[in-house]
Amino acid sequence: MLRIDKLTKRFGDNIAVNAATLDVDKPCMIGIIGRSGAGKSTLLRMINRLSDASDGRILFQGRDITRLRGAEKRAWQAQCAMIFQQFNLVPRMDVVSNVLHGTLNRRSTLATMFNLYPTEDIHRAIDILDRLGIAAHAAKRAEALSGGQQQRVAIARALMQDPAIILADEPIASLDPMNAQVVMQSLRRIHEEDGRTVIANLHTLDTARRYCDRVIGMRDGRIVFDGLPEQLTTGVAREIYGADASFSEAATSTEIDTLDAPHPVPRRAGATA
Amino acid sequence: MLRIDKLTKRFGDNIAVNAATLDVDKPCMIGIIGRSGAGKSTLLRMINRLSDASDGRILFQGRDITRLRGAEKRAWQAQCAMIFQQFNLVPRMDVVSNVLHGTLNRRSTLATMFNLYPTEDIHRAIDILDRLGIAAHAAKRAEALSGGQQQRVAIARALMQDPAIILADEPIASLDPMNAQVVMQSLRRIHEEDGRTVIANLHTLDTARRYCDRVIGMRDGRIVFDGLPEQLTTGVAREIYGADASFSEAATSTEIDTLDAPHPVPRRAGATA
Amino acid sequence: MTDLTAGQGELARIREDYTALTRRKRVYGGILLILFVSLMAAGFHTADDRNAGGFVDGWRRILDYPAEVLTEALEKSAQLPGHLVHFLPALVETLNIAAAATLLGALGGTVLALLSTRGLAYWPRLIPLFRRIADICRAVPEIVIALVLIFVLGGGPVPAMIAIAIHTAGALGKLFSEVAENASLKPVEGLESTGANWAQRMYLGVIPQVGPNFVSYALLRFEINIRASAILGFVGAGGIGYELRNAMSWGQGRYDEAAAIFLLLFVTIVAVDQISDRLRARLTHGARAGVTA
Amino acid sequence: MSTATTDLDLIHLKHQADRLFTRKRLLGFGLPALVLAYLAYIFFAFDMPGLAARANWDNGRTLVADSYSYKTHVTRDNRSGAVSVAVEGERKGTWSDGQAPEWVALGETTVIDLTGGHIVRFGPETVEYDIPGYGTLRATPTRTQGVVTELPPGEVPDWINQSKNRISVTTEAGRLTVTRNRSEVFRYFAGWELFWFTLDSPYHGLSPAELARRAANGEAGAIWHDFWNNAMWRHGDVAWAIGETILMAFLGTFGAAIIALPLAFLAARNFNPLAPVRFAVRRIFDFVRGVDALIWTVVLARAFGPGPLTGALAILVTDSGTFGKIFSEALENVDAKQIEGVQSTGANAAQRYRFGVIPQITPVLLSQVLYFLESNTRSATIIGAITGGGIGLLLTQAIITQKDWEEVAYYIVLIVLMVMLMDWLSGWLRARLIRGEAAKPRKRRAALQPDPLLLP
Amino acid sequence: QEITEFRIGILGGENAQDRLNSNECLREKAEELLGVETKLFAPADYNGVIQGLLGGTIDMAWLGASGYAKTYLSDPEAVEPILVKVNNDGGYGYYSIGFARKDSGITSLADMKGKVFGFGDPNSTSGFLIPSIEIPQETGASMTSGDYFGEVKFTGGHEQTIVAVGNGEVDGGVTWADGLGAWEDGFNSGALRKAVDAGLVDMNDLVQIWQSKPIPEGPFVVRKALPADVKVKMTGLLASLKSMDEECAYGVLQGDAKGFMPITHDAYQVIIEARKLKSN
Ligand SMILES: Nc1ncnc2c1ncn2[C@@H]1O[C@H](COP(=O)(O)OP(=O)(O)OP(=O)(O)O)[C@@H](O)[C@H]1O
Ligand SMILES: Nc1ncnc2c1ncn2[C@@H]1O[C@H](COP(=O)(O)OP(=O)(O)OP(=O)(O)O)[C@@H](O)[C@H]1O
Ligand SMILES: [Mg+2]
Ligand SMILES: [Mg+2]
Repeated sequence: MLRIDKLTKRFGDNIAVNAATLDVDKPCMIGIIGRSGAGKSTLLRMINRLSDASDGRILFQGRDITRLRGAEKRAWQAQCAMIFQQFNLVPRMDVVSNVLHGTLNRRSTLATMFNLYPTEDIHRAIDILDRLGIAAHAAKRAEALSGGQQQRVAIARALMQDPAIILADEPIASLDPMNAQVVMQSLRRIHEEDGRTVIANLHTLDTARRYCDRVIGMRDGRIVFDGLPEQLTTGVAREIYGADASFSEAATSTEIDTLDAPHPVPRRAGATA
Repeated sequence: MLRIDKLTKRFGDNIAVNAATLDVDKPCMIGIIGRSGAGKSTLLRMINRLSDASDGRILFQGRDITRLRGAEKRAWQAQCAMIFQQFNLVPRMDVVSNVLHGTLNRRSTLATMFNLYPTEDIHRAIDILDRLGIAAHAAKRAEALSGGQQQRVAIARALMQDPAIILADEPIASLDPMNAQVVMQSLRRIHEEDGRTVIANLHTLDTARRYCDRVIGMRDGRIVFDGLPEQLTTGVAREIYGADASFSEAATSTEIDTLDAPHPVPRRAGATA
Repeated sequence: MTDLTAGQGELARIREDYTALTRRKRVYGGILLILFVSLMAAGFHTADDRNAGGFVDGWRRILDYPAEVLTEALEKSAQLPGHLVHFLPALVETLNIAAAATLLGALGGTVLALLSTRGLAYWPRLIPLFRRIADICRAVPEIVIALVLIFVLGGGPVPAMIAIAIHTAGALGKLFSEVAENASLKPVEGLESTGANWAQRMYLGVIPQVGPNFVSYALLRFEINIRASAILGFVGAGGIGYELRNAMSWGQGRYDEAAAIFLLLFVTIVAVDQISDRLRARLTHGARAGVTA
Repeated sequence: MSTATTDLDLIHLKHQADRLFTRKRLLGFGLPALVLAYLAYIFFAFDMPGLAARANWDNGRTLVADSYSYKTHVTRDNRSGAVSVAVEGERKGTWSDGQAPEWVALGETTVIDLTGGHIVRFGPETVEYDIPGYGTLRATPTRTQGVVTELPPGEVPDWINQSKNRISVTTEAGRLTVTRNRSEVFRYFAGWELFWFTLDSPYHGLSPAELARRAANGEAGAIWHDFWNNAMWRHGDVAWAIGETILMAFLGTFGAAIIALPLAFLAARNFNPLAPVRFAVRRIFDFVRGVDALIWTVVLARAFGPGPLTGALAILVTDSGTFGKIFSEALENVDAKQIEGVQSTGANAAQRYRFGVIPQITPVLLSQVLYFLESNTRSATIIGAITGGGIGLLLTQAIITQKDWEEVAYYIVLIVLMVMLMDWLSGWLRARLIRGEAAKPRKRRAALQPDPLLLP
Repeated sequence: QEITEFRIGILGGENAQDRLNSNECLREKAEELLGVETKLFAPADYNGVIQGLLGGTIDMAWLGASGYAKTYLSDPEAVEPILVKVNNDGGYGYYSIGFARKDSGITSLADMKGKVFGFGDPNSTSGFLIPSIEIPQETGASMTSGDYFGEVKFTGGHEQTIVAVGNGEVDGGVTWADGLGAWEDGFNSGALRKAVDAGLVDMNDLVQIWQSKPIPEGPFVVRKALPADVKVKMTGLLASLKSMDEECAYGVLQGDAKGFMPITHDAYQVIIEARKLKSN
């Protein structure tokens, strides 16, 4: 389905992503972990075509994504939604409009400028918001929402794109543990219920272990680990993080056990659904 | 030396300072404490003649300060330096120039207009800065300094005035504990080494206890306590702060015990020096 | 008091450095002051010398002209309301020139700004080109474009409108671009990730952020453009300026008309100034000003 | 997946969203619709449809062609028979008697080669014009019967304009006009004629290398003199005019700033407790600003006469109002803490202003003044056109005369360069004098050095 | 009574610098004669020179008849006429000429009914004052827009009128000419001739539709407040200019002319009356 082949990104002398190779043959939920500066964001941004690769290819169902230009490139972006650490919503616009931005690629420029979205799109947006539990805020400005709610709006926008792949770049890094959990659960659900591929950059090991079917570790631009969460031992983690013996997993943890009770999400249950 | 006699200040119906009476017969370090709005700042501002008293008198060595006008008033202000919570420096001017403002009253207007100060004044300013440990910043702009350094510049300006009295209006309220300590130690030293009277508004009990020879408590414009720091029991404090039983001194504390070690300043040692 | 202070040698160095710095500052400041004063003096002397009337004599006659105008206007004050009504259409034309030019200029300025702002530009490589275009639009005085266009298009409001619009596009292009530079790129990137095209990204991602500032600057420009439009009328582009010039240059005998036109123009300029001042305060300070207002 | 809300709620929410979007659409359409409606009104109010008809594109073409090309006139006085050759038909561009460029052969019959096979012959009686692809045209000016013409057979083409007393022929090679009194040929050349030296200068037509050689041999002064006093382009006068324009802007702007500063204190709430005085000063500001430089120019022209001083004073008066307003606003925003700090040392009022106020407002003041310096350069161009001074006058006069479009183009280029120069200068001064304020983070190097030019 | 400098104002429809250049010789001669610095000023329009004379910042100028009338009406004590230009034919008059485009079919004032009419500068004698009085006498209607003509405009100057007619922006306009020579040359001198010489219009495309009665040439005026000897010296200088320096006289008088003759205020009484008539 998605094949990444020796993908490389250079910024001047600095190699941000170094010949990354990856194969995703069926929809699954992938977590990418690694130190700050390891190249996680750069990798996702290349997949979404927010930045161009220096070398290598991305193939999706046989098509070379790296070659797409103009309208074709934008069509690919519509197919491959992206969620950002800082949500990247339009803060002064209402929530529904932000969600409807997911349909921009399908609608004519002029129509979207005059807010001429079809009613069924509007209703679908509300449905999606409802699915994420924030339909009640539909008419509010995005900036009036809490971080966790904003991130769910961002997810709703992604869903509105009806994408094959959802990329999430540290979706919970600026959220408190409570909200982080809600957001990760939403992503997991989307994967499980809709069968979409989700690739998420995560900065904590336990989140990756808990929600993902497959974990990829990056270090200095290279993919140094690719396996099941179970294989992610402390030793492996140390290698990924390049940490010395003082490395303690707790330092990267955001888990809140006490909060788990009301929403018992099975740990990696339905991983192959 | 300094006698304040039924000093009163009214702002419309509001009485900010209500018949405050105070006698300072020898140079000492006085702390004034009290709730926000108790009238501490107003009292100091009247002494410096930044604002006029509505009633009562201030006598300094027998002269009635409240009556002074024009040049005489300014001469008094030169004799009675003031330090502010927000430093009140000229941020765009360099540190030495700011210190030299302390000589404005003594020098001819014309010369000062063109920034022409005698060399010996400049040297003295640098000496004072050195005494306060910030001579190295002499040529920098005041705004480029940290809060604690700026406050020390303000103290240097005060010292440049060669004043009999130094008034300090919450000199450490906008500083972090570390800097607060340095500034309070400087004031204490000035008192001890130069024998100048220092009157400081303080918002924490422990600072007052630690650095002052005498503590004055104000409440609703009245002086409700005047005694030695030892007499300042929690009960008295409660009365000054008008707090209920939940009052805890810790809430007003900025003490950093660990930092005390390198600079062992004797608690009220030499209080009568 | 020892531990904090610098060593004796160190202190001497600081003193020396500072004295040197002060001396340098004084020298530079002195040179600058002398330079400025002598430039002003020499400039004034040259201007006075090349002027027909001297500066010293002129003051005595400064009120001659207003007195002449006012005397006549007062004599014929009964005709004033008639004149005011008569010249109202010309005033409306002047306002229309200013408004249309501001509108067109603001649209052009927005496009120029978006094309010449780092991070937003459609063709990032062409940013310097669009910047230069804005600079040139800004640098050409309106009168130049207007006079050239009058030659081709004939007199009337259109050349003035085009001339002012071009200048406005340049001026606002620069200001807008400064505002847009400070806009957050996050929403833009968010929209880009959904496959939105450039126009959609700008319209949905940037304009909502910068809109109030843009409108505020455009209002300020409108004030300026009313004056510009009146001046262009003075050199042949219709509107109230044209009427004013005819009345003024006829002189004695039509000063009442001149006074009426002047009154109209003055009141309009002051009124628009005041209104736009308030509106702009509202726009840039948002709700806070609304509360205190 | 269980939904968080009931279906009923959801339907309600959808309705709400529908209403929201109806409202947004109305707004989204309403604003552009208003703008469009206004522009449509302007379209008709300004008679744009008629404009297309009135517009004279020939004029446009002449203008554009003339701005990069020039014409040389060859004129025969039909009474005396004398032939003269002059650049742009001007006296100062006339070839001295018996002299002519190589494409004109003077003689009993003067033969003018317009290239491309176009040949005009001024005979003793008859003027002949060989037009390739058309034939030869003959015109004989007579005392009594006007201009007798003889055209090749066939219909008269529209590039021949013929009447009893006059014929004119316009081809791509040039133009011929014959009236009873004179016959005239224009030939067009690219470039700006005689830009460096006029015909009477010994340096006319010399190559740059040759000029450099002569300059090295001690003729530099003479060469410069001939260039600077070129009668056609008058480089010296143009330079003076530019200087005058900049001078007007400079004197006006800084003079206004000097006058406005003390007055601004009177208009600022925190420096002048007397409300009536404040009000009066503010109204004075509004008045001088509202009257506009244009009117001040006219008023002052009576007192001071034409010239740059009048223009400078007009800018000064208007900008005093503008600066007064800006400065007093800046003064009302000053931080009282600094003033109080200075006051607490026993400083007097002058010292308080000098150290408590001036350092605070200098950046605002200076950047505004410098910004206005640039924009006033443009104003000075316009004001010069009214009071008679500077490049503005040269430009408007050149435009009004409507023939020297190359000079117009030249002046426009100079004006644009002048304004851009002032723009750059004002930006440079801003960055240099107001450290931290104007210096962009890009120019970090400059921001780090202690800046000796700093004013306060 | 002494003067410290002498200032000559120049008006007329030429490039500002050209005007200054062609009067430079006069300036040099005046400077030599008066012994004080002499300067030339070329304001943008008639009004600039007139304001200078009224304000005392210009000492001498060659005004149009209407301009003189305006100066006199504003302040009778400001200036006095000294000399007037005499044409080659001995007269000192010229004409206001009405003209239109040939292809518009307009051949007379009668055809202009309901059309757009263009004046030049309001202070011009031939471009406004005289036609605005004589034309209504012929048409029997006022010059208000919509009365006889559809619209009446000021184009700003003679050159602009010619271009405006050429463009069809106005249907007919008035400008000045000496009335001598042939139409197809644009007469011997005048605004039309200059436009023809510049290649701006083709006289074949234009027709004359009207001609005024002779208009007196405008006077050379000096400020009354000047010392008597300065006035005498300048009058003498101008009067002998043609014999002293023909080239210079050509430049100052803007073409061939016989010379100067003395003139007094009375010669312009008619114009002054006319101007009063046009004021409200
Ligand atoms: N636009 C850019 N220009 C230059 N270098 C860049 C750019 N973007 C990223 N880099 C560099 O590429 C490398 C990888 O960055 P990237 O943002 O992908 O890391 P990351 O793994 O996402 O880290 P983080 O957890 O901090 O987000 C870093 O060294 C970074 O400095
Ligand atoms: N300029 C003023 N005008 C009117 N009322 C004032 C003014 N300055 C102070 N007051 C009032 O006088 C009273 C005493 O204020 P003051 O600033 O002296 O209190 P304070 O003890 O210094 O408090 P804080 O700890 O907040 O600085 C307050 O009620 C205050 O509102
Ligand atoms: Mg990242
Ligand atoms: Mg206080």
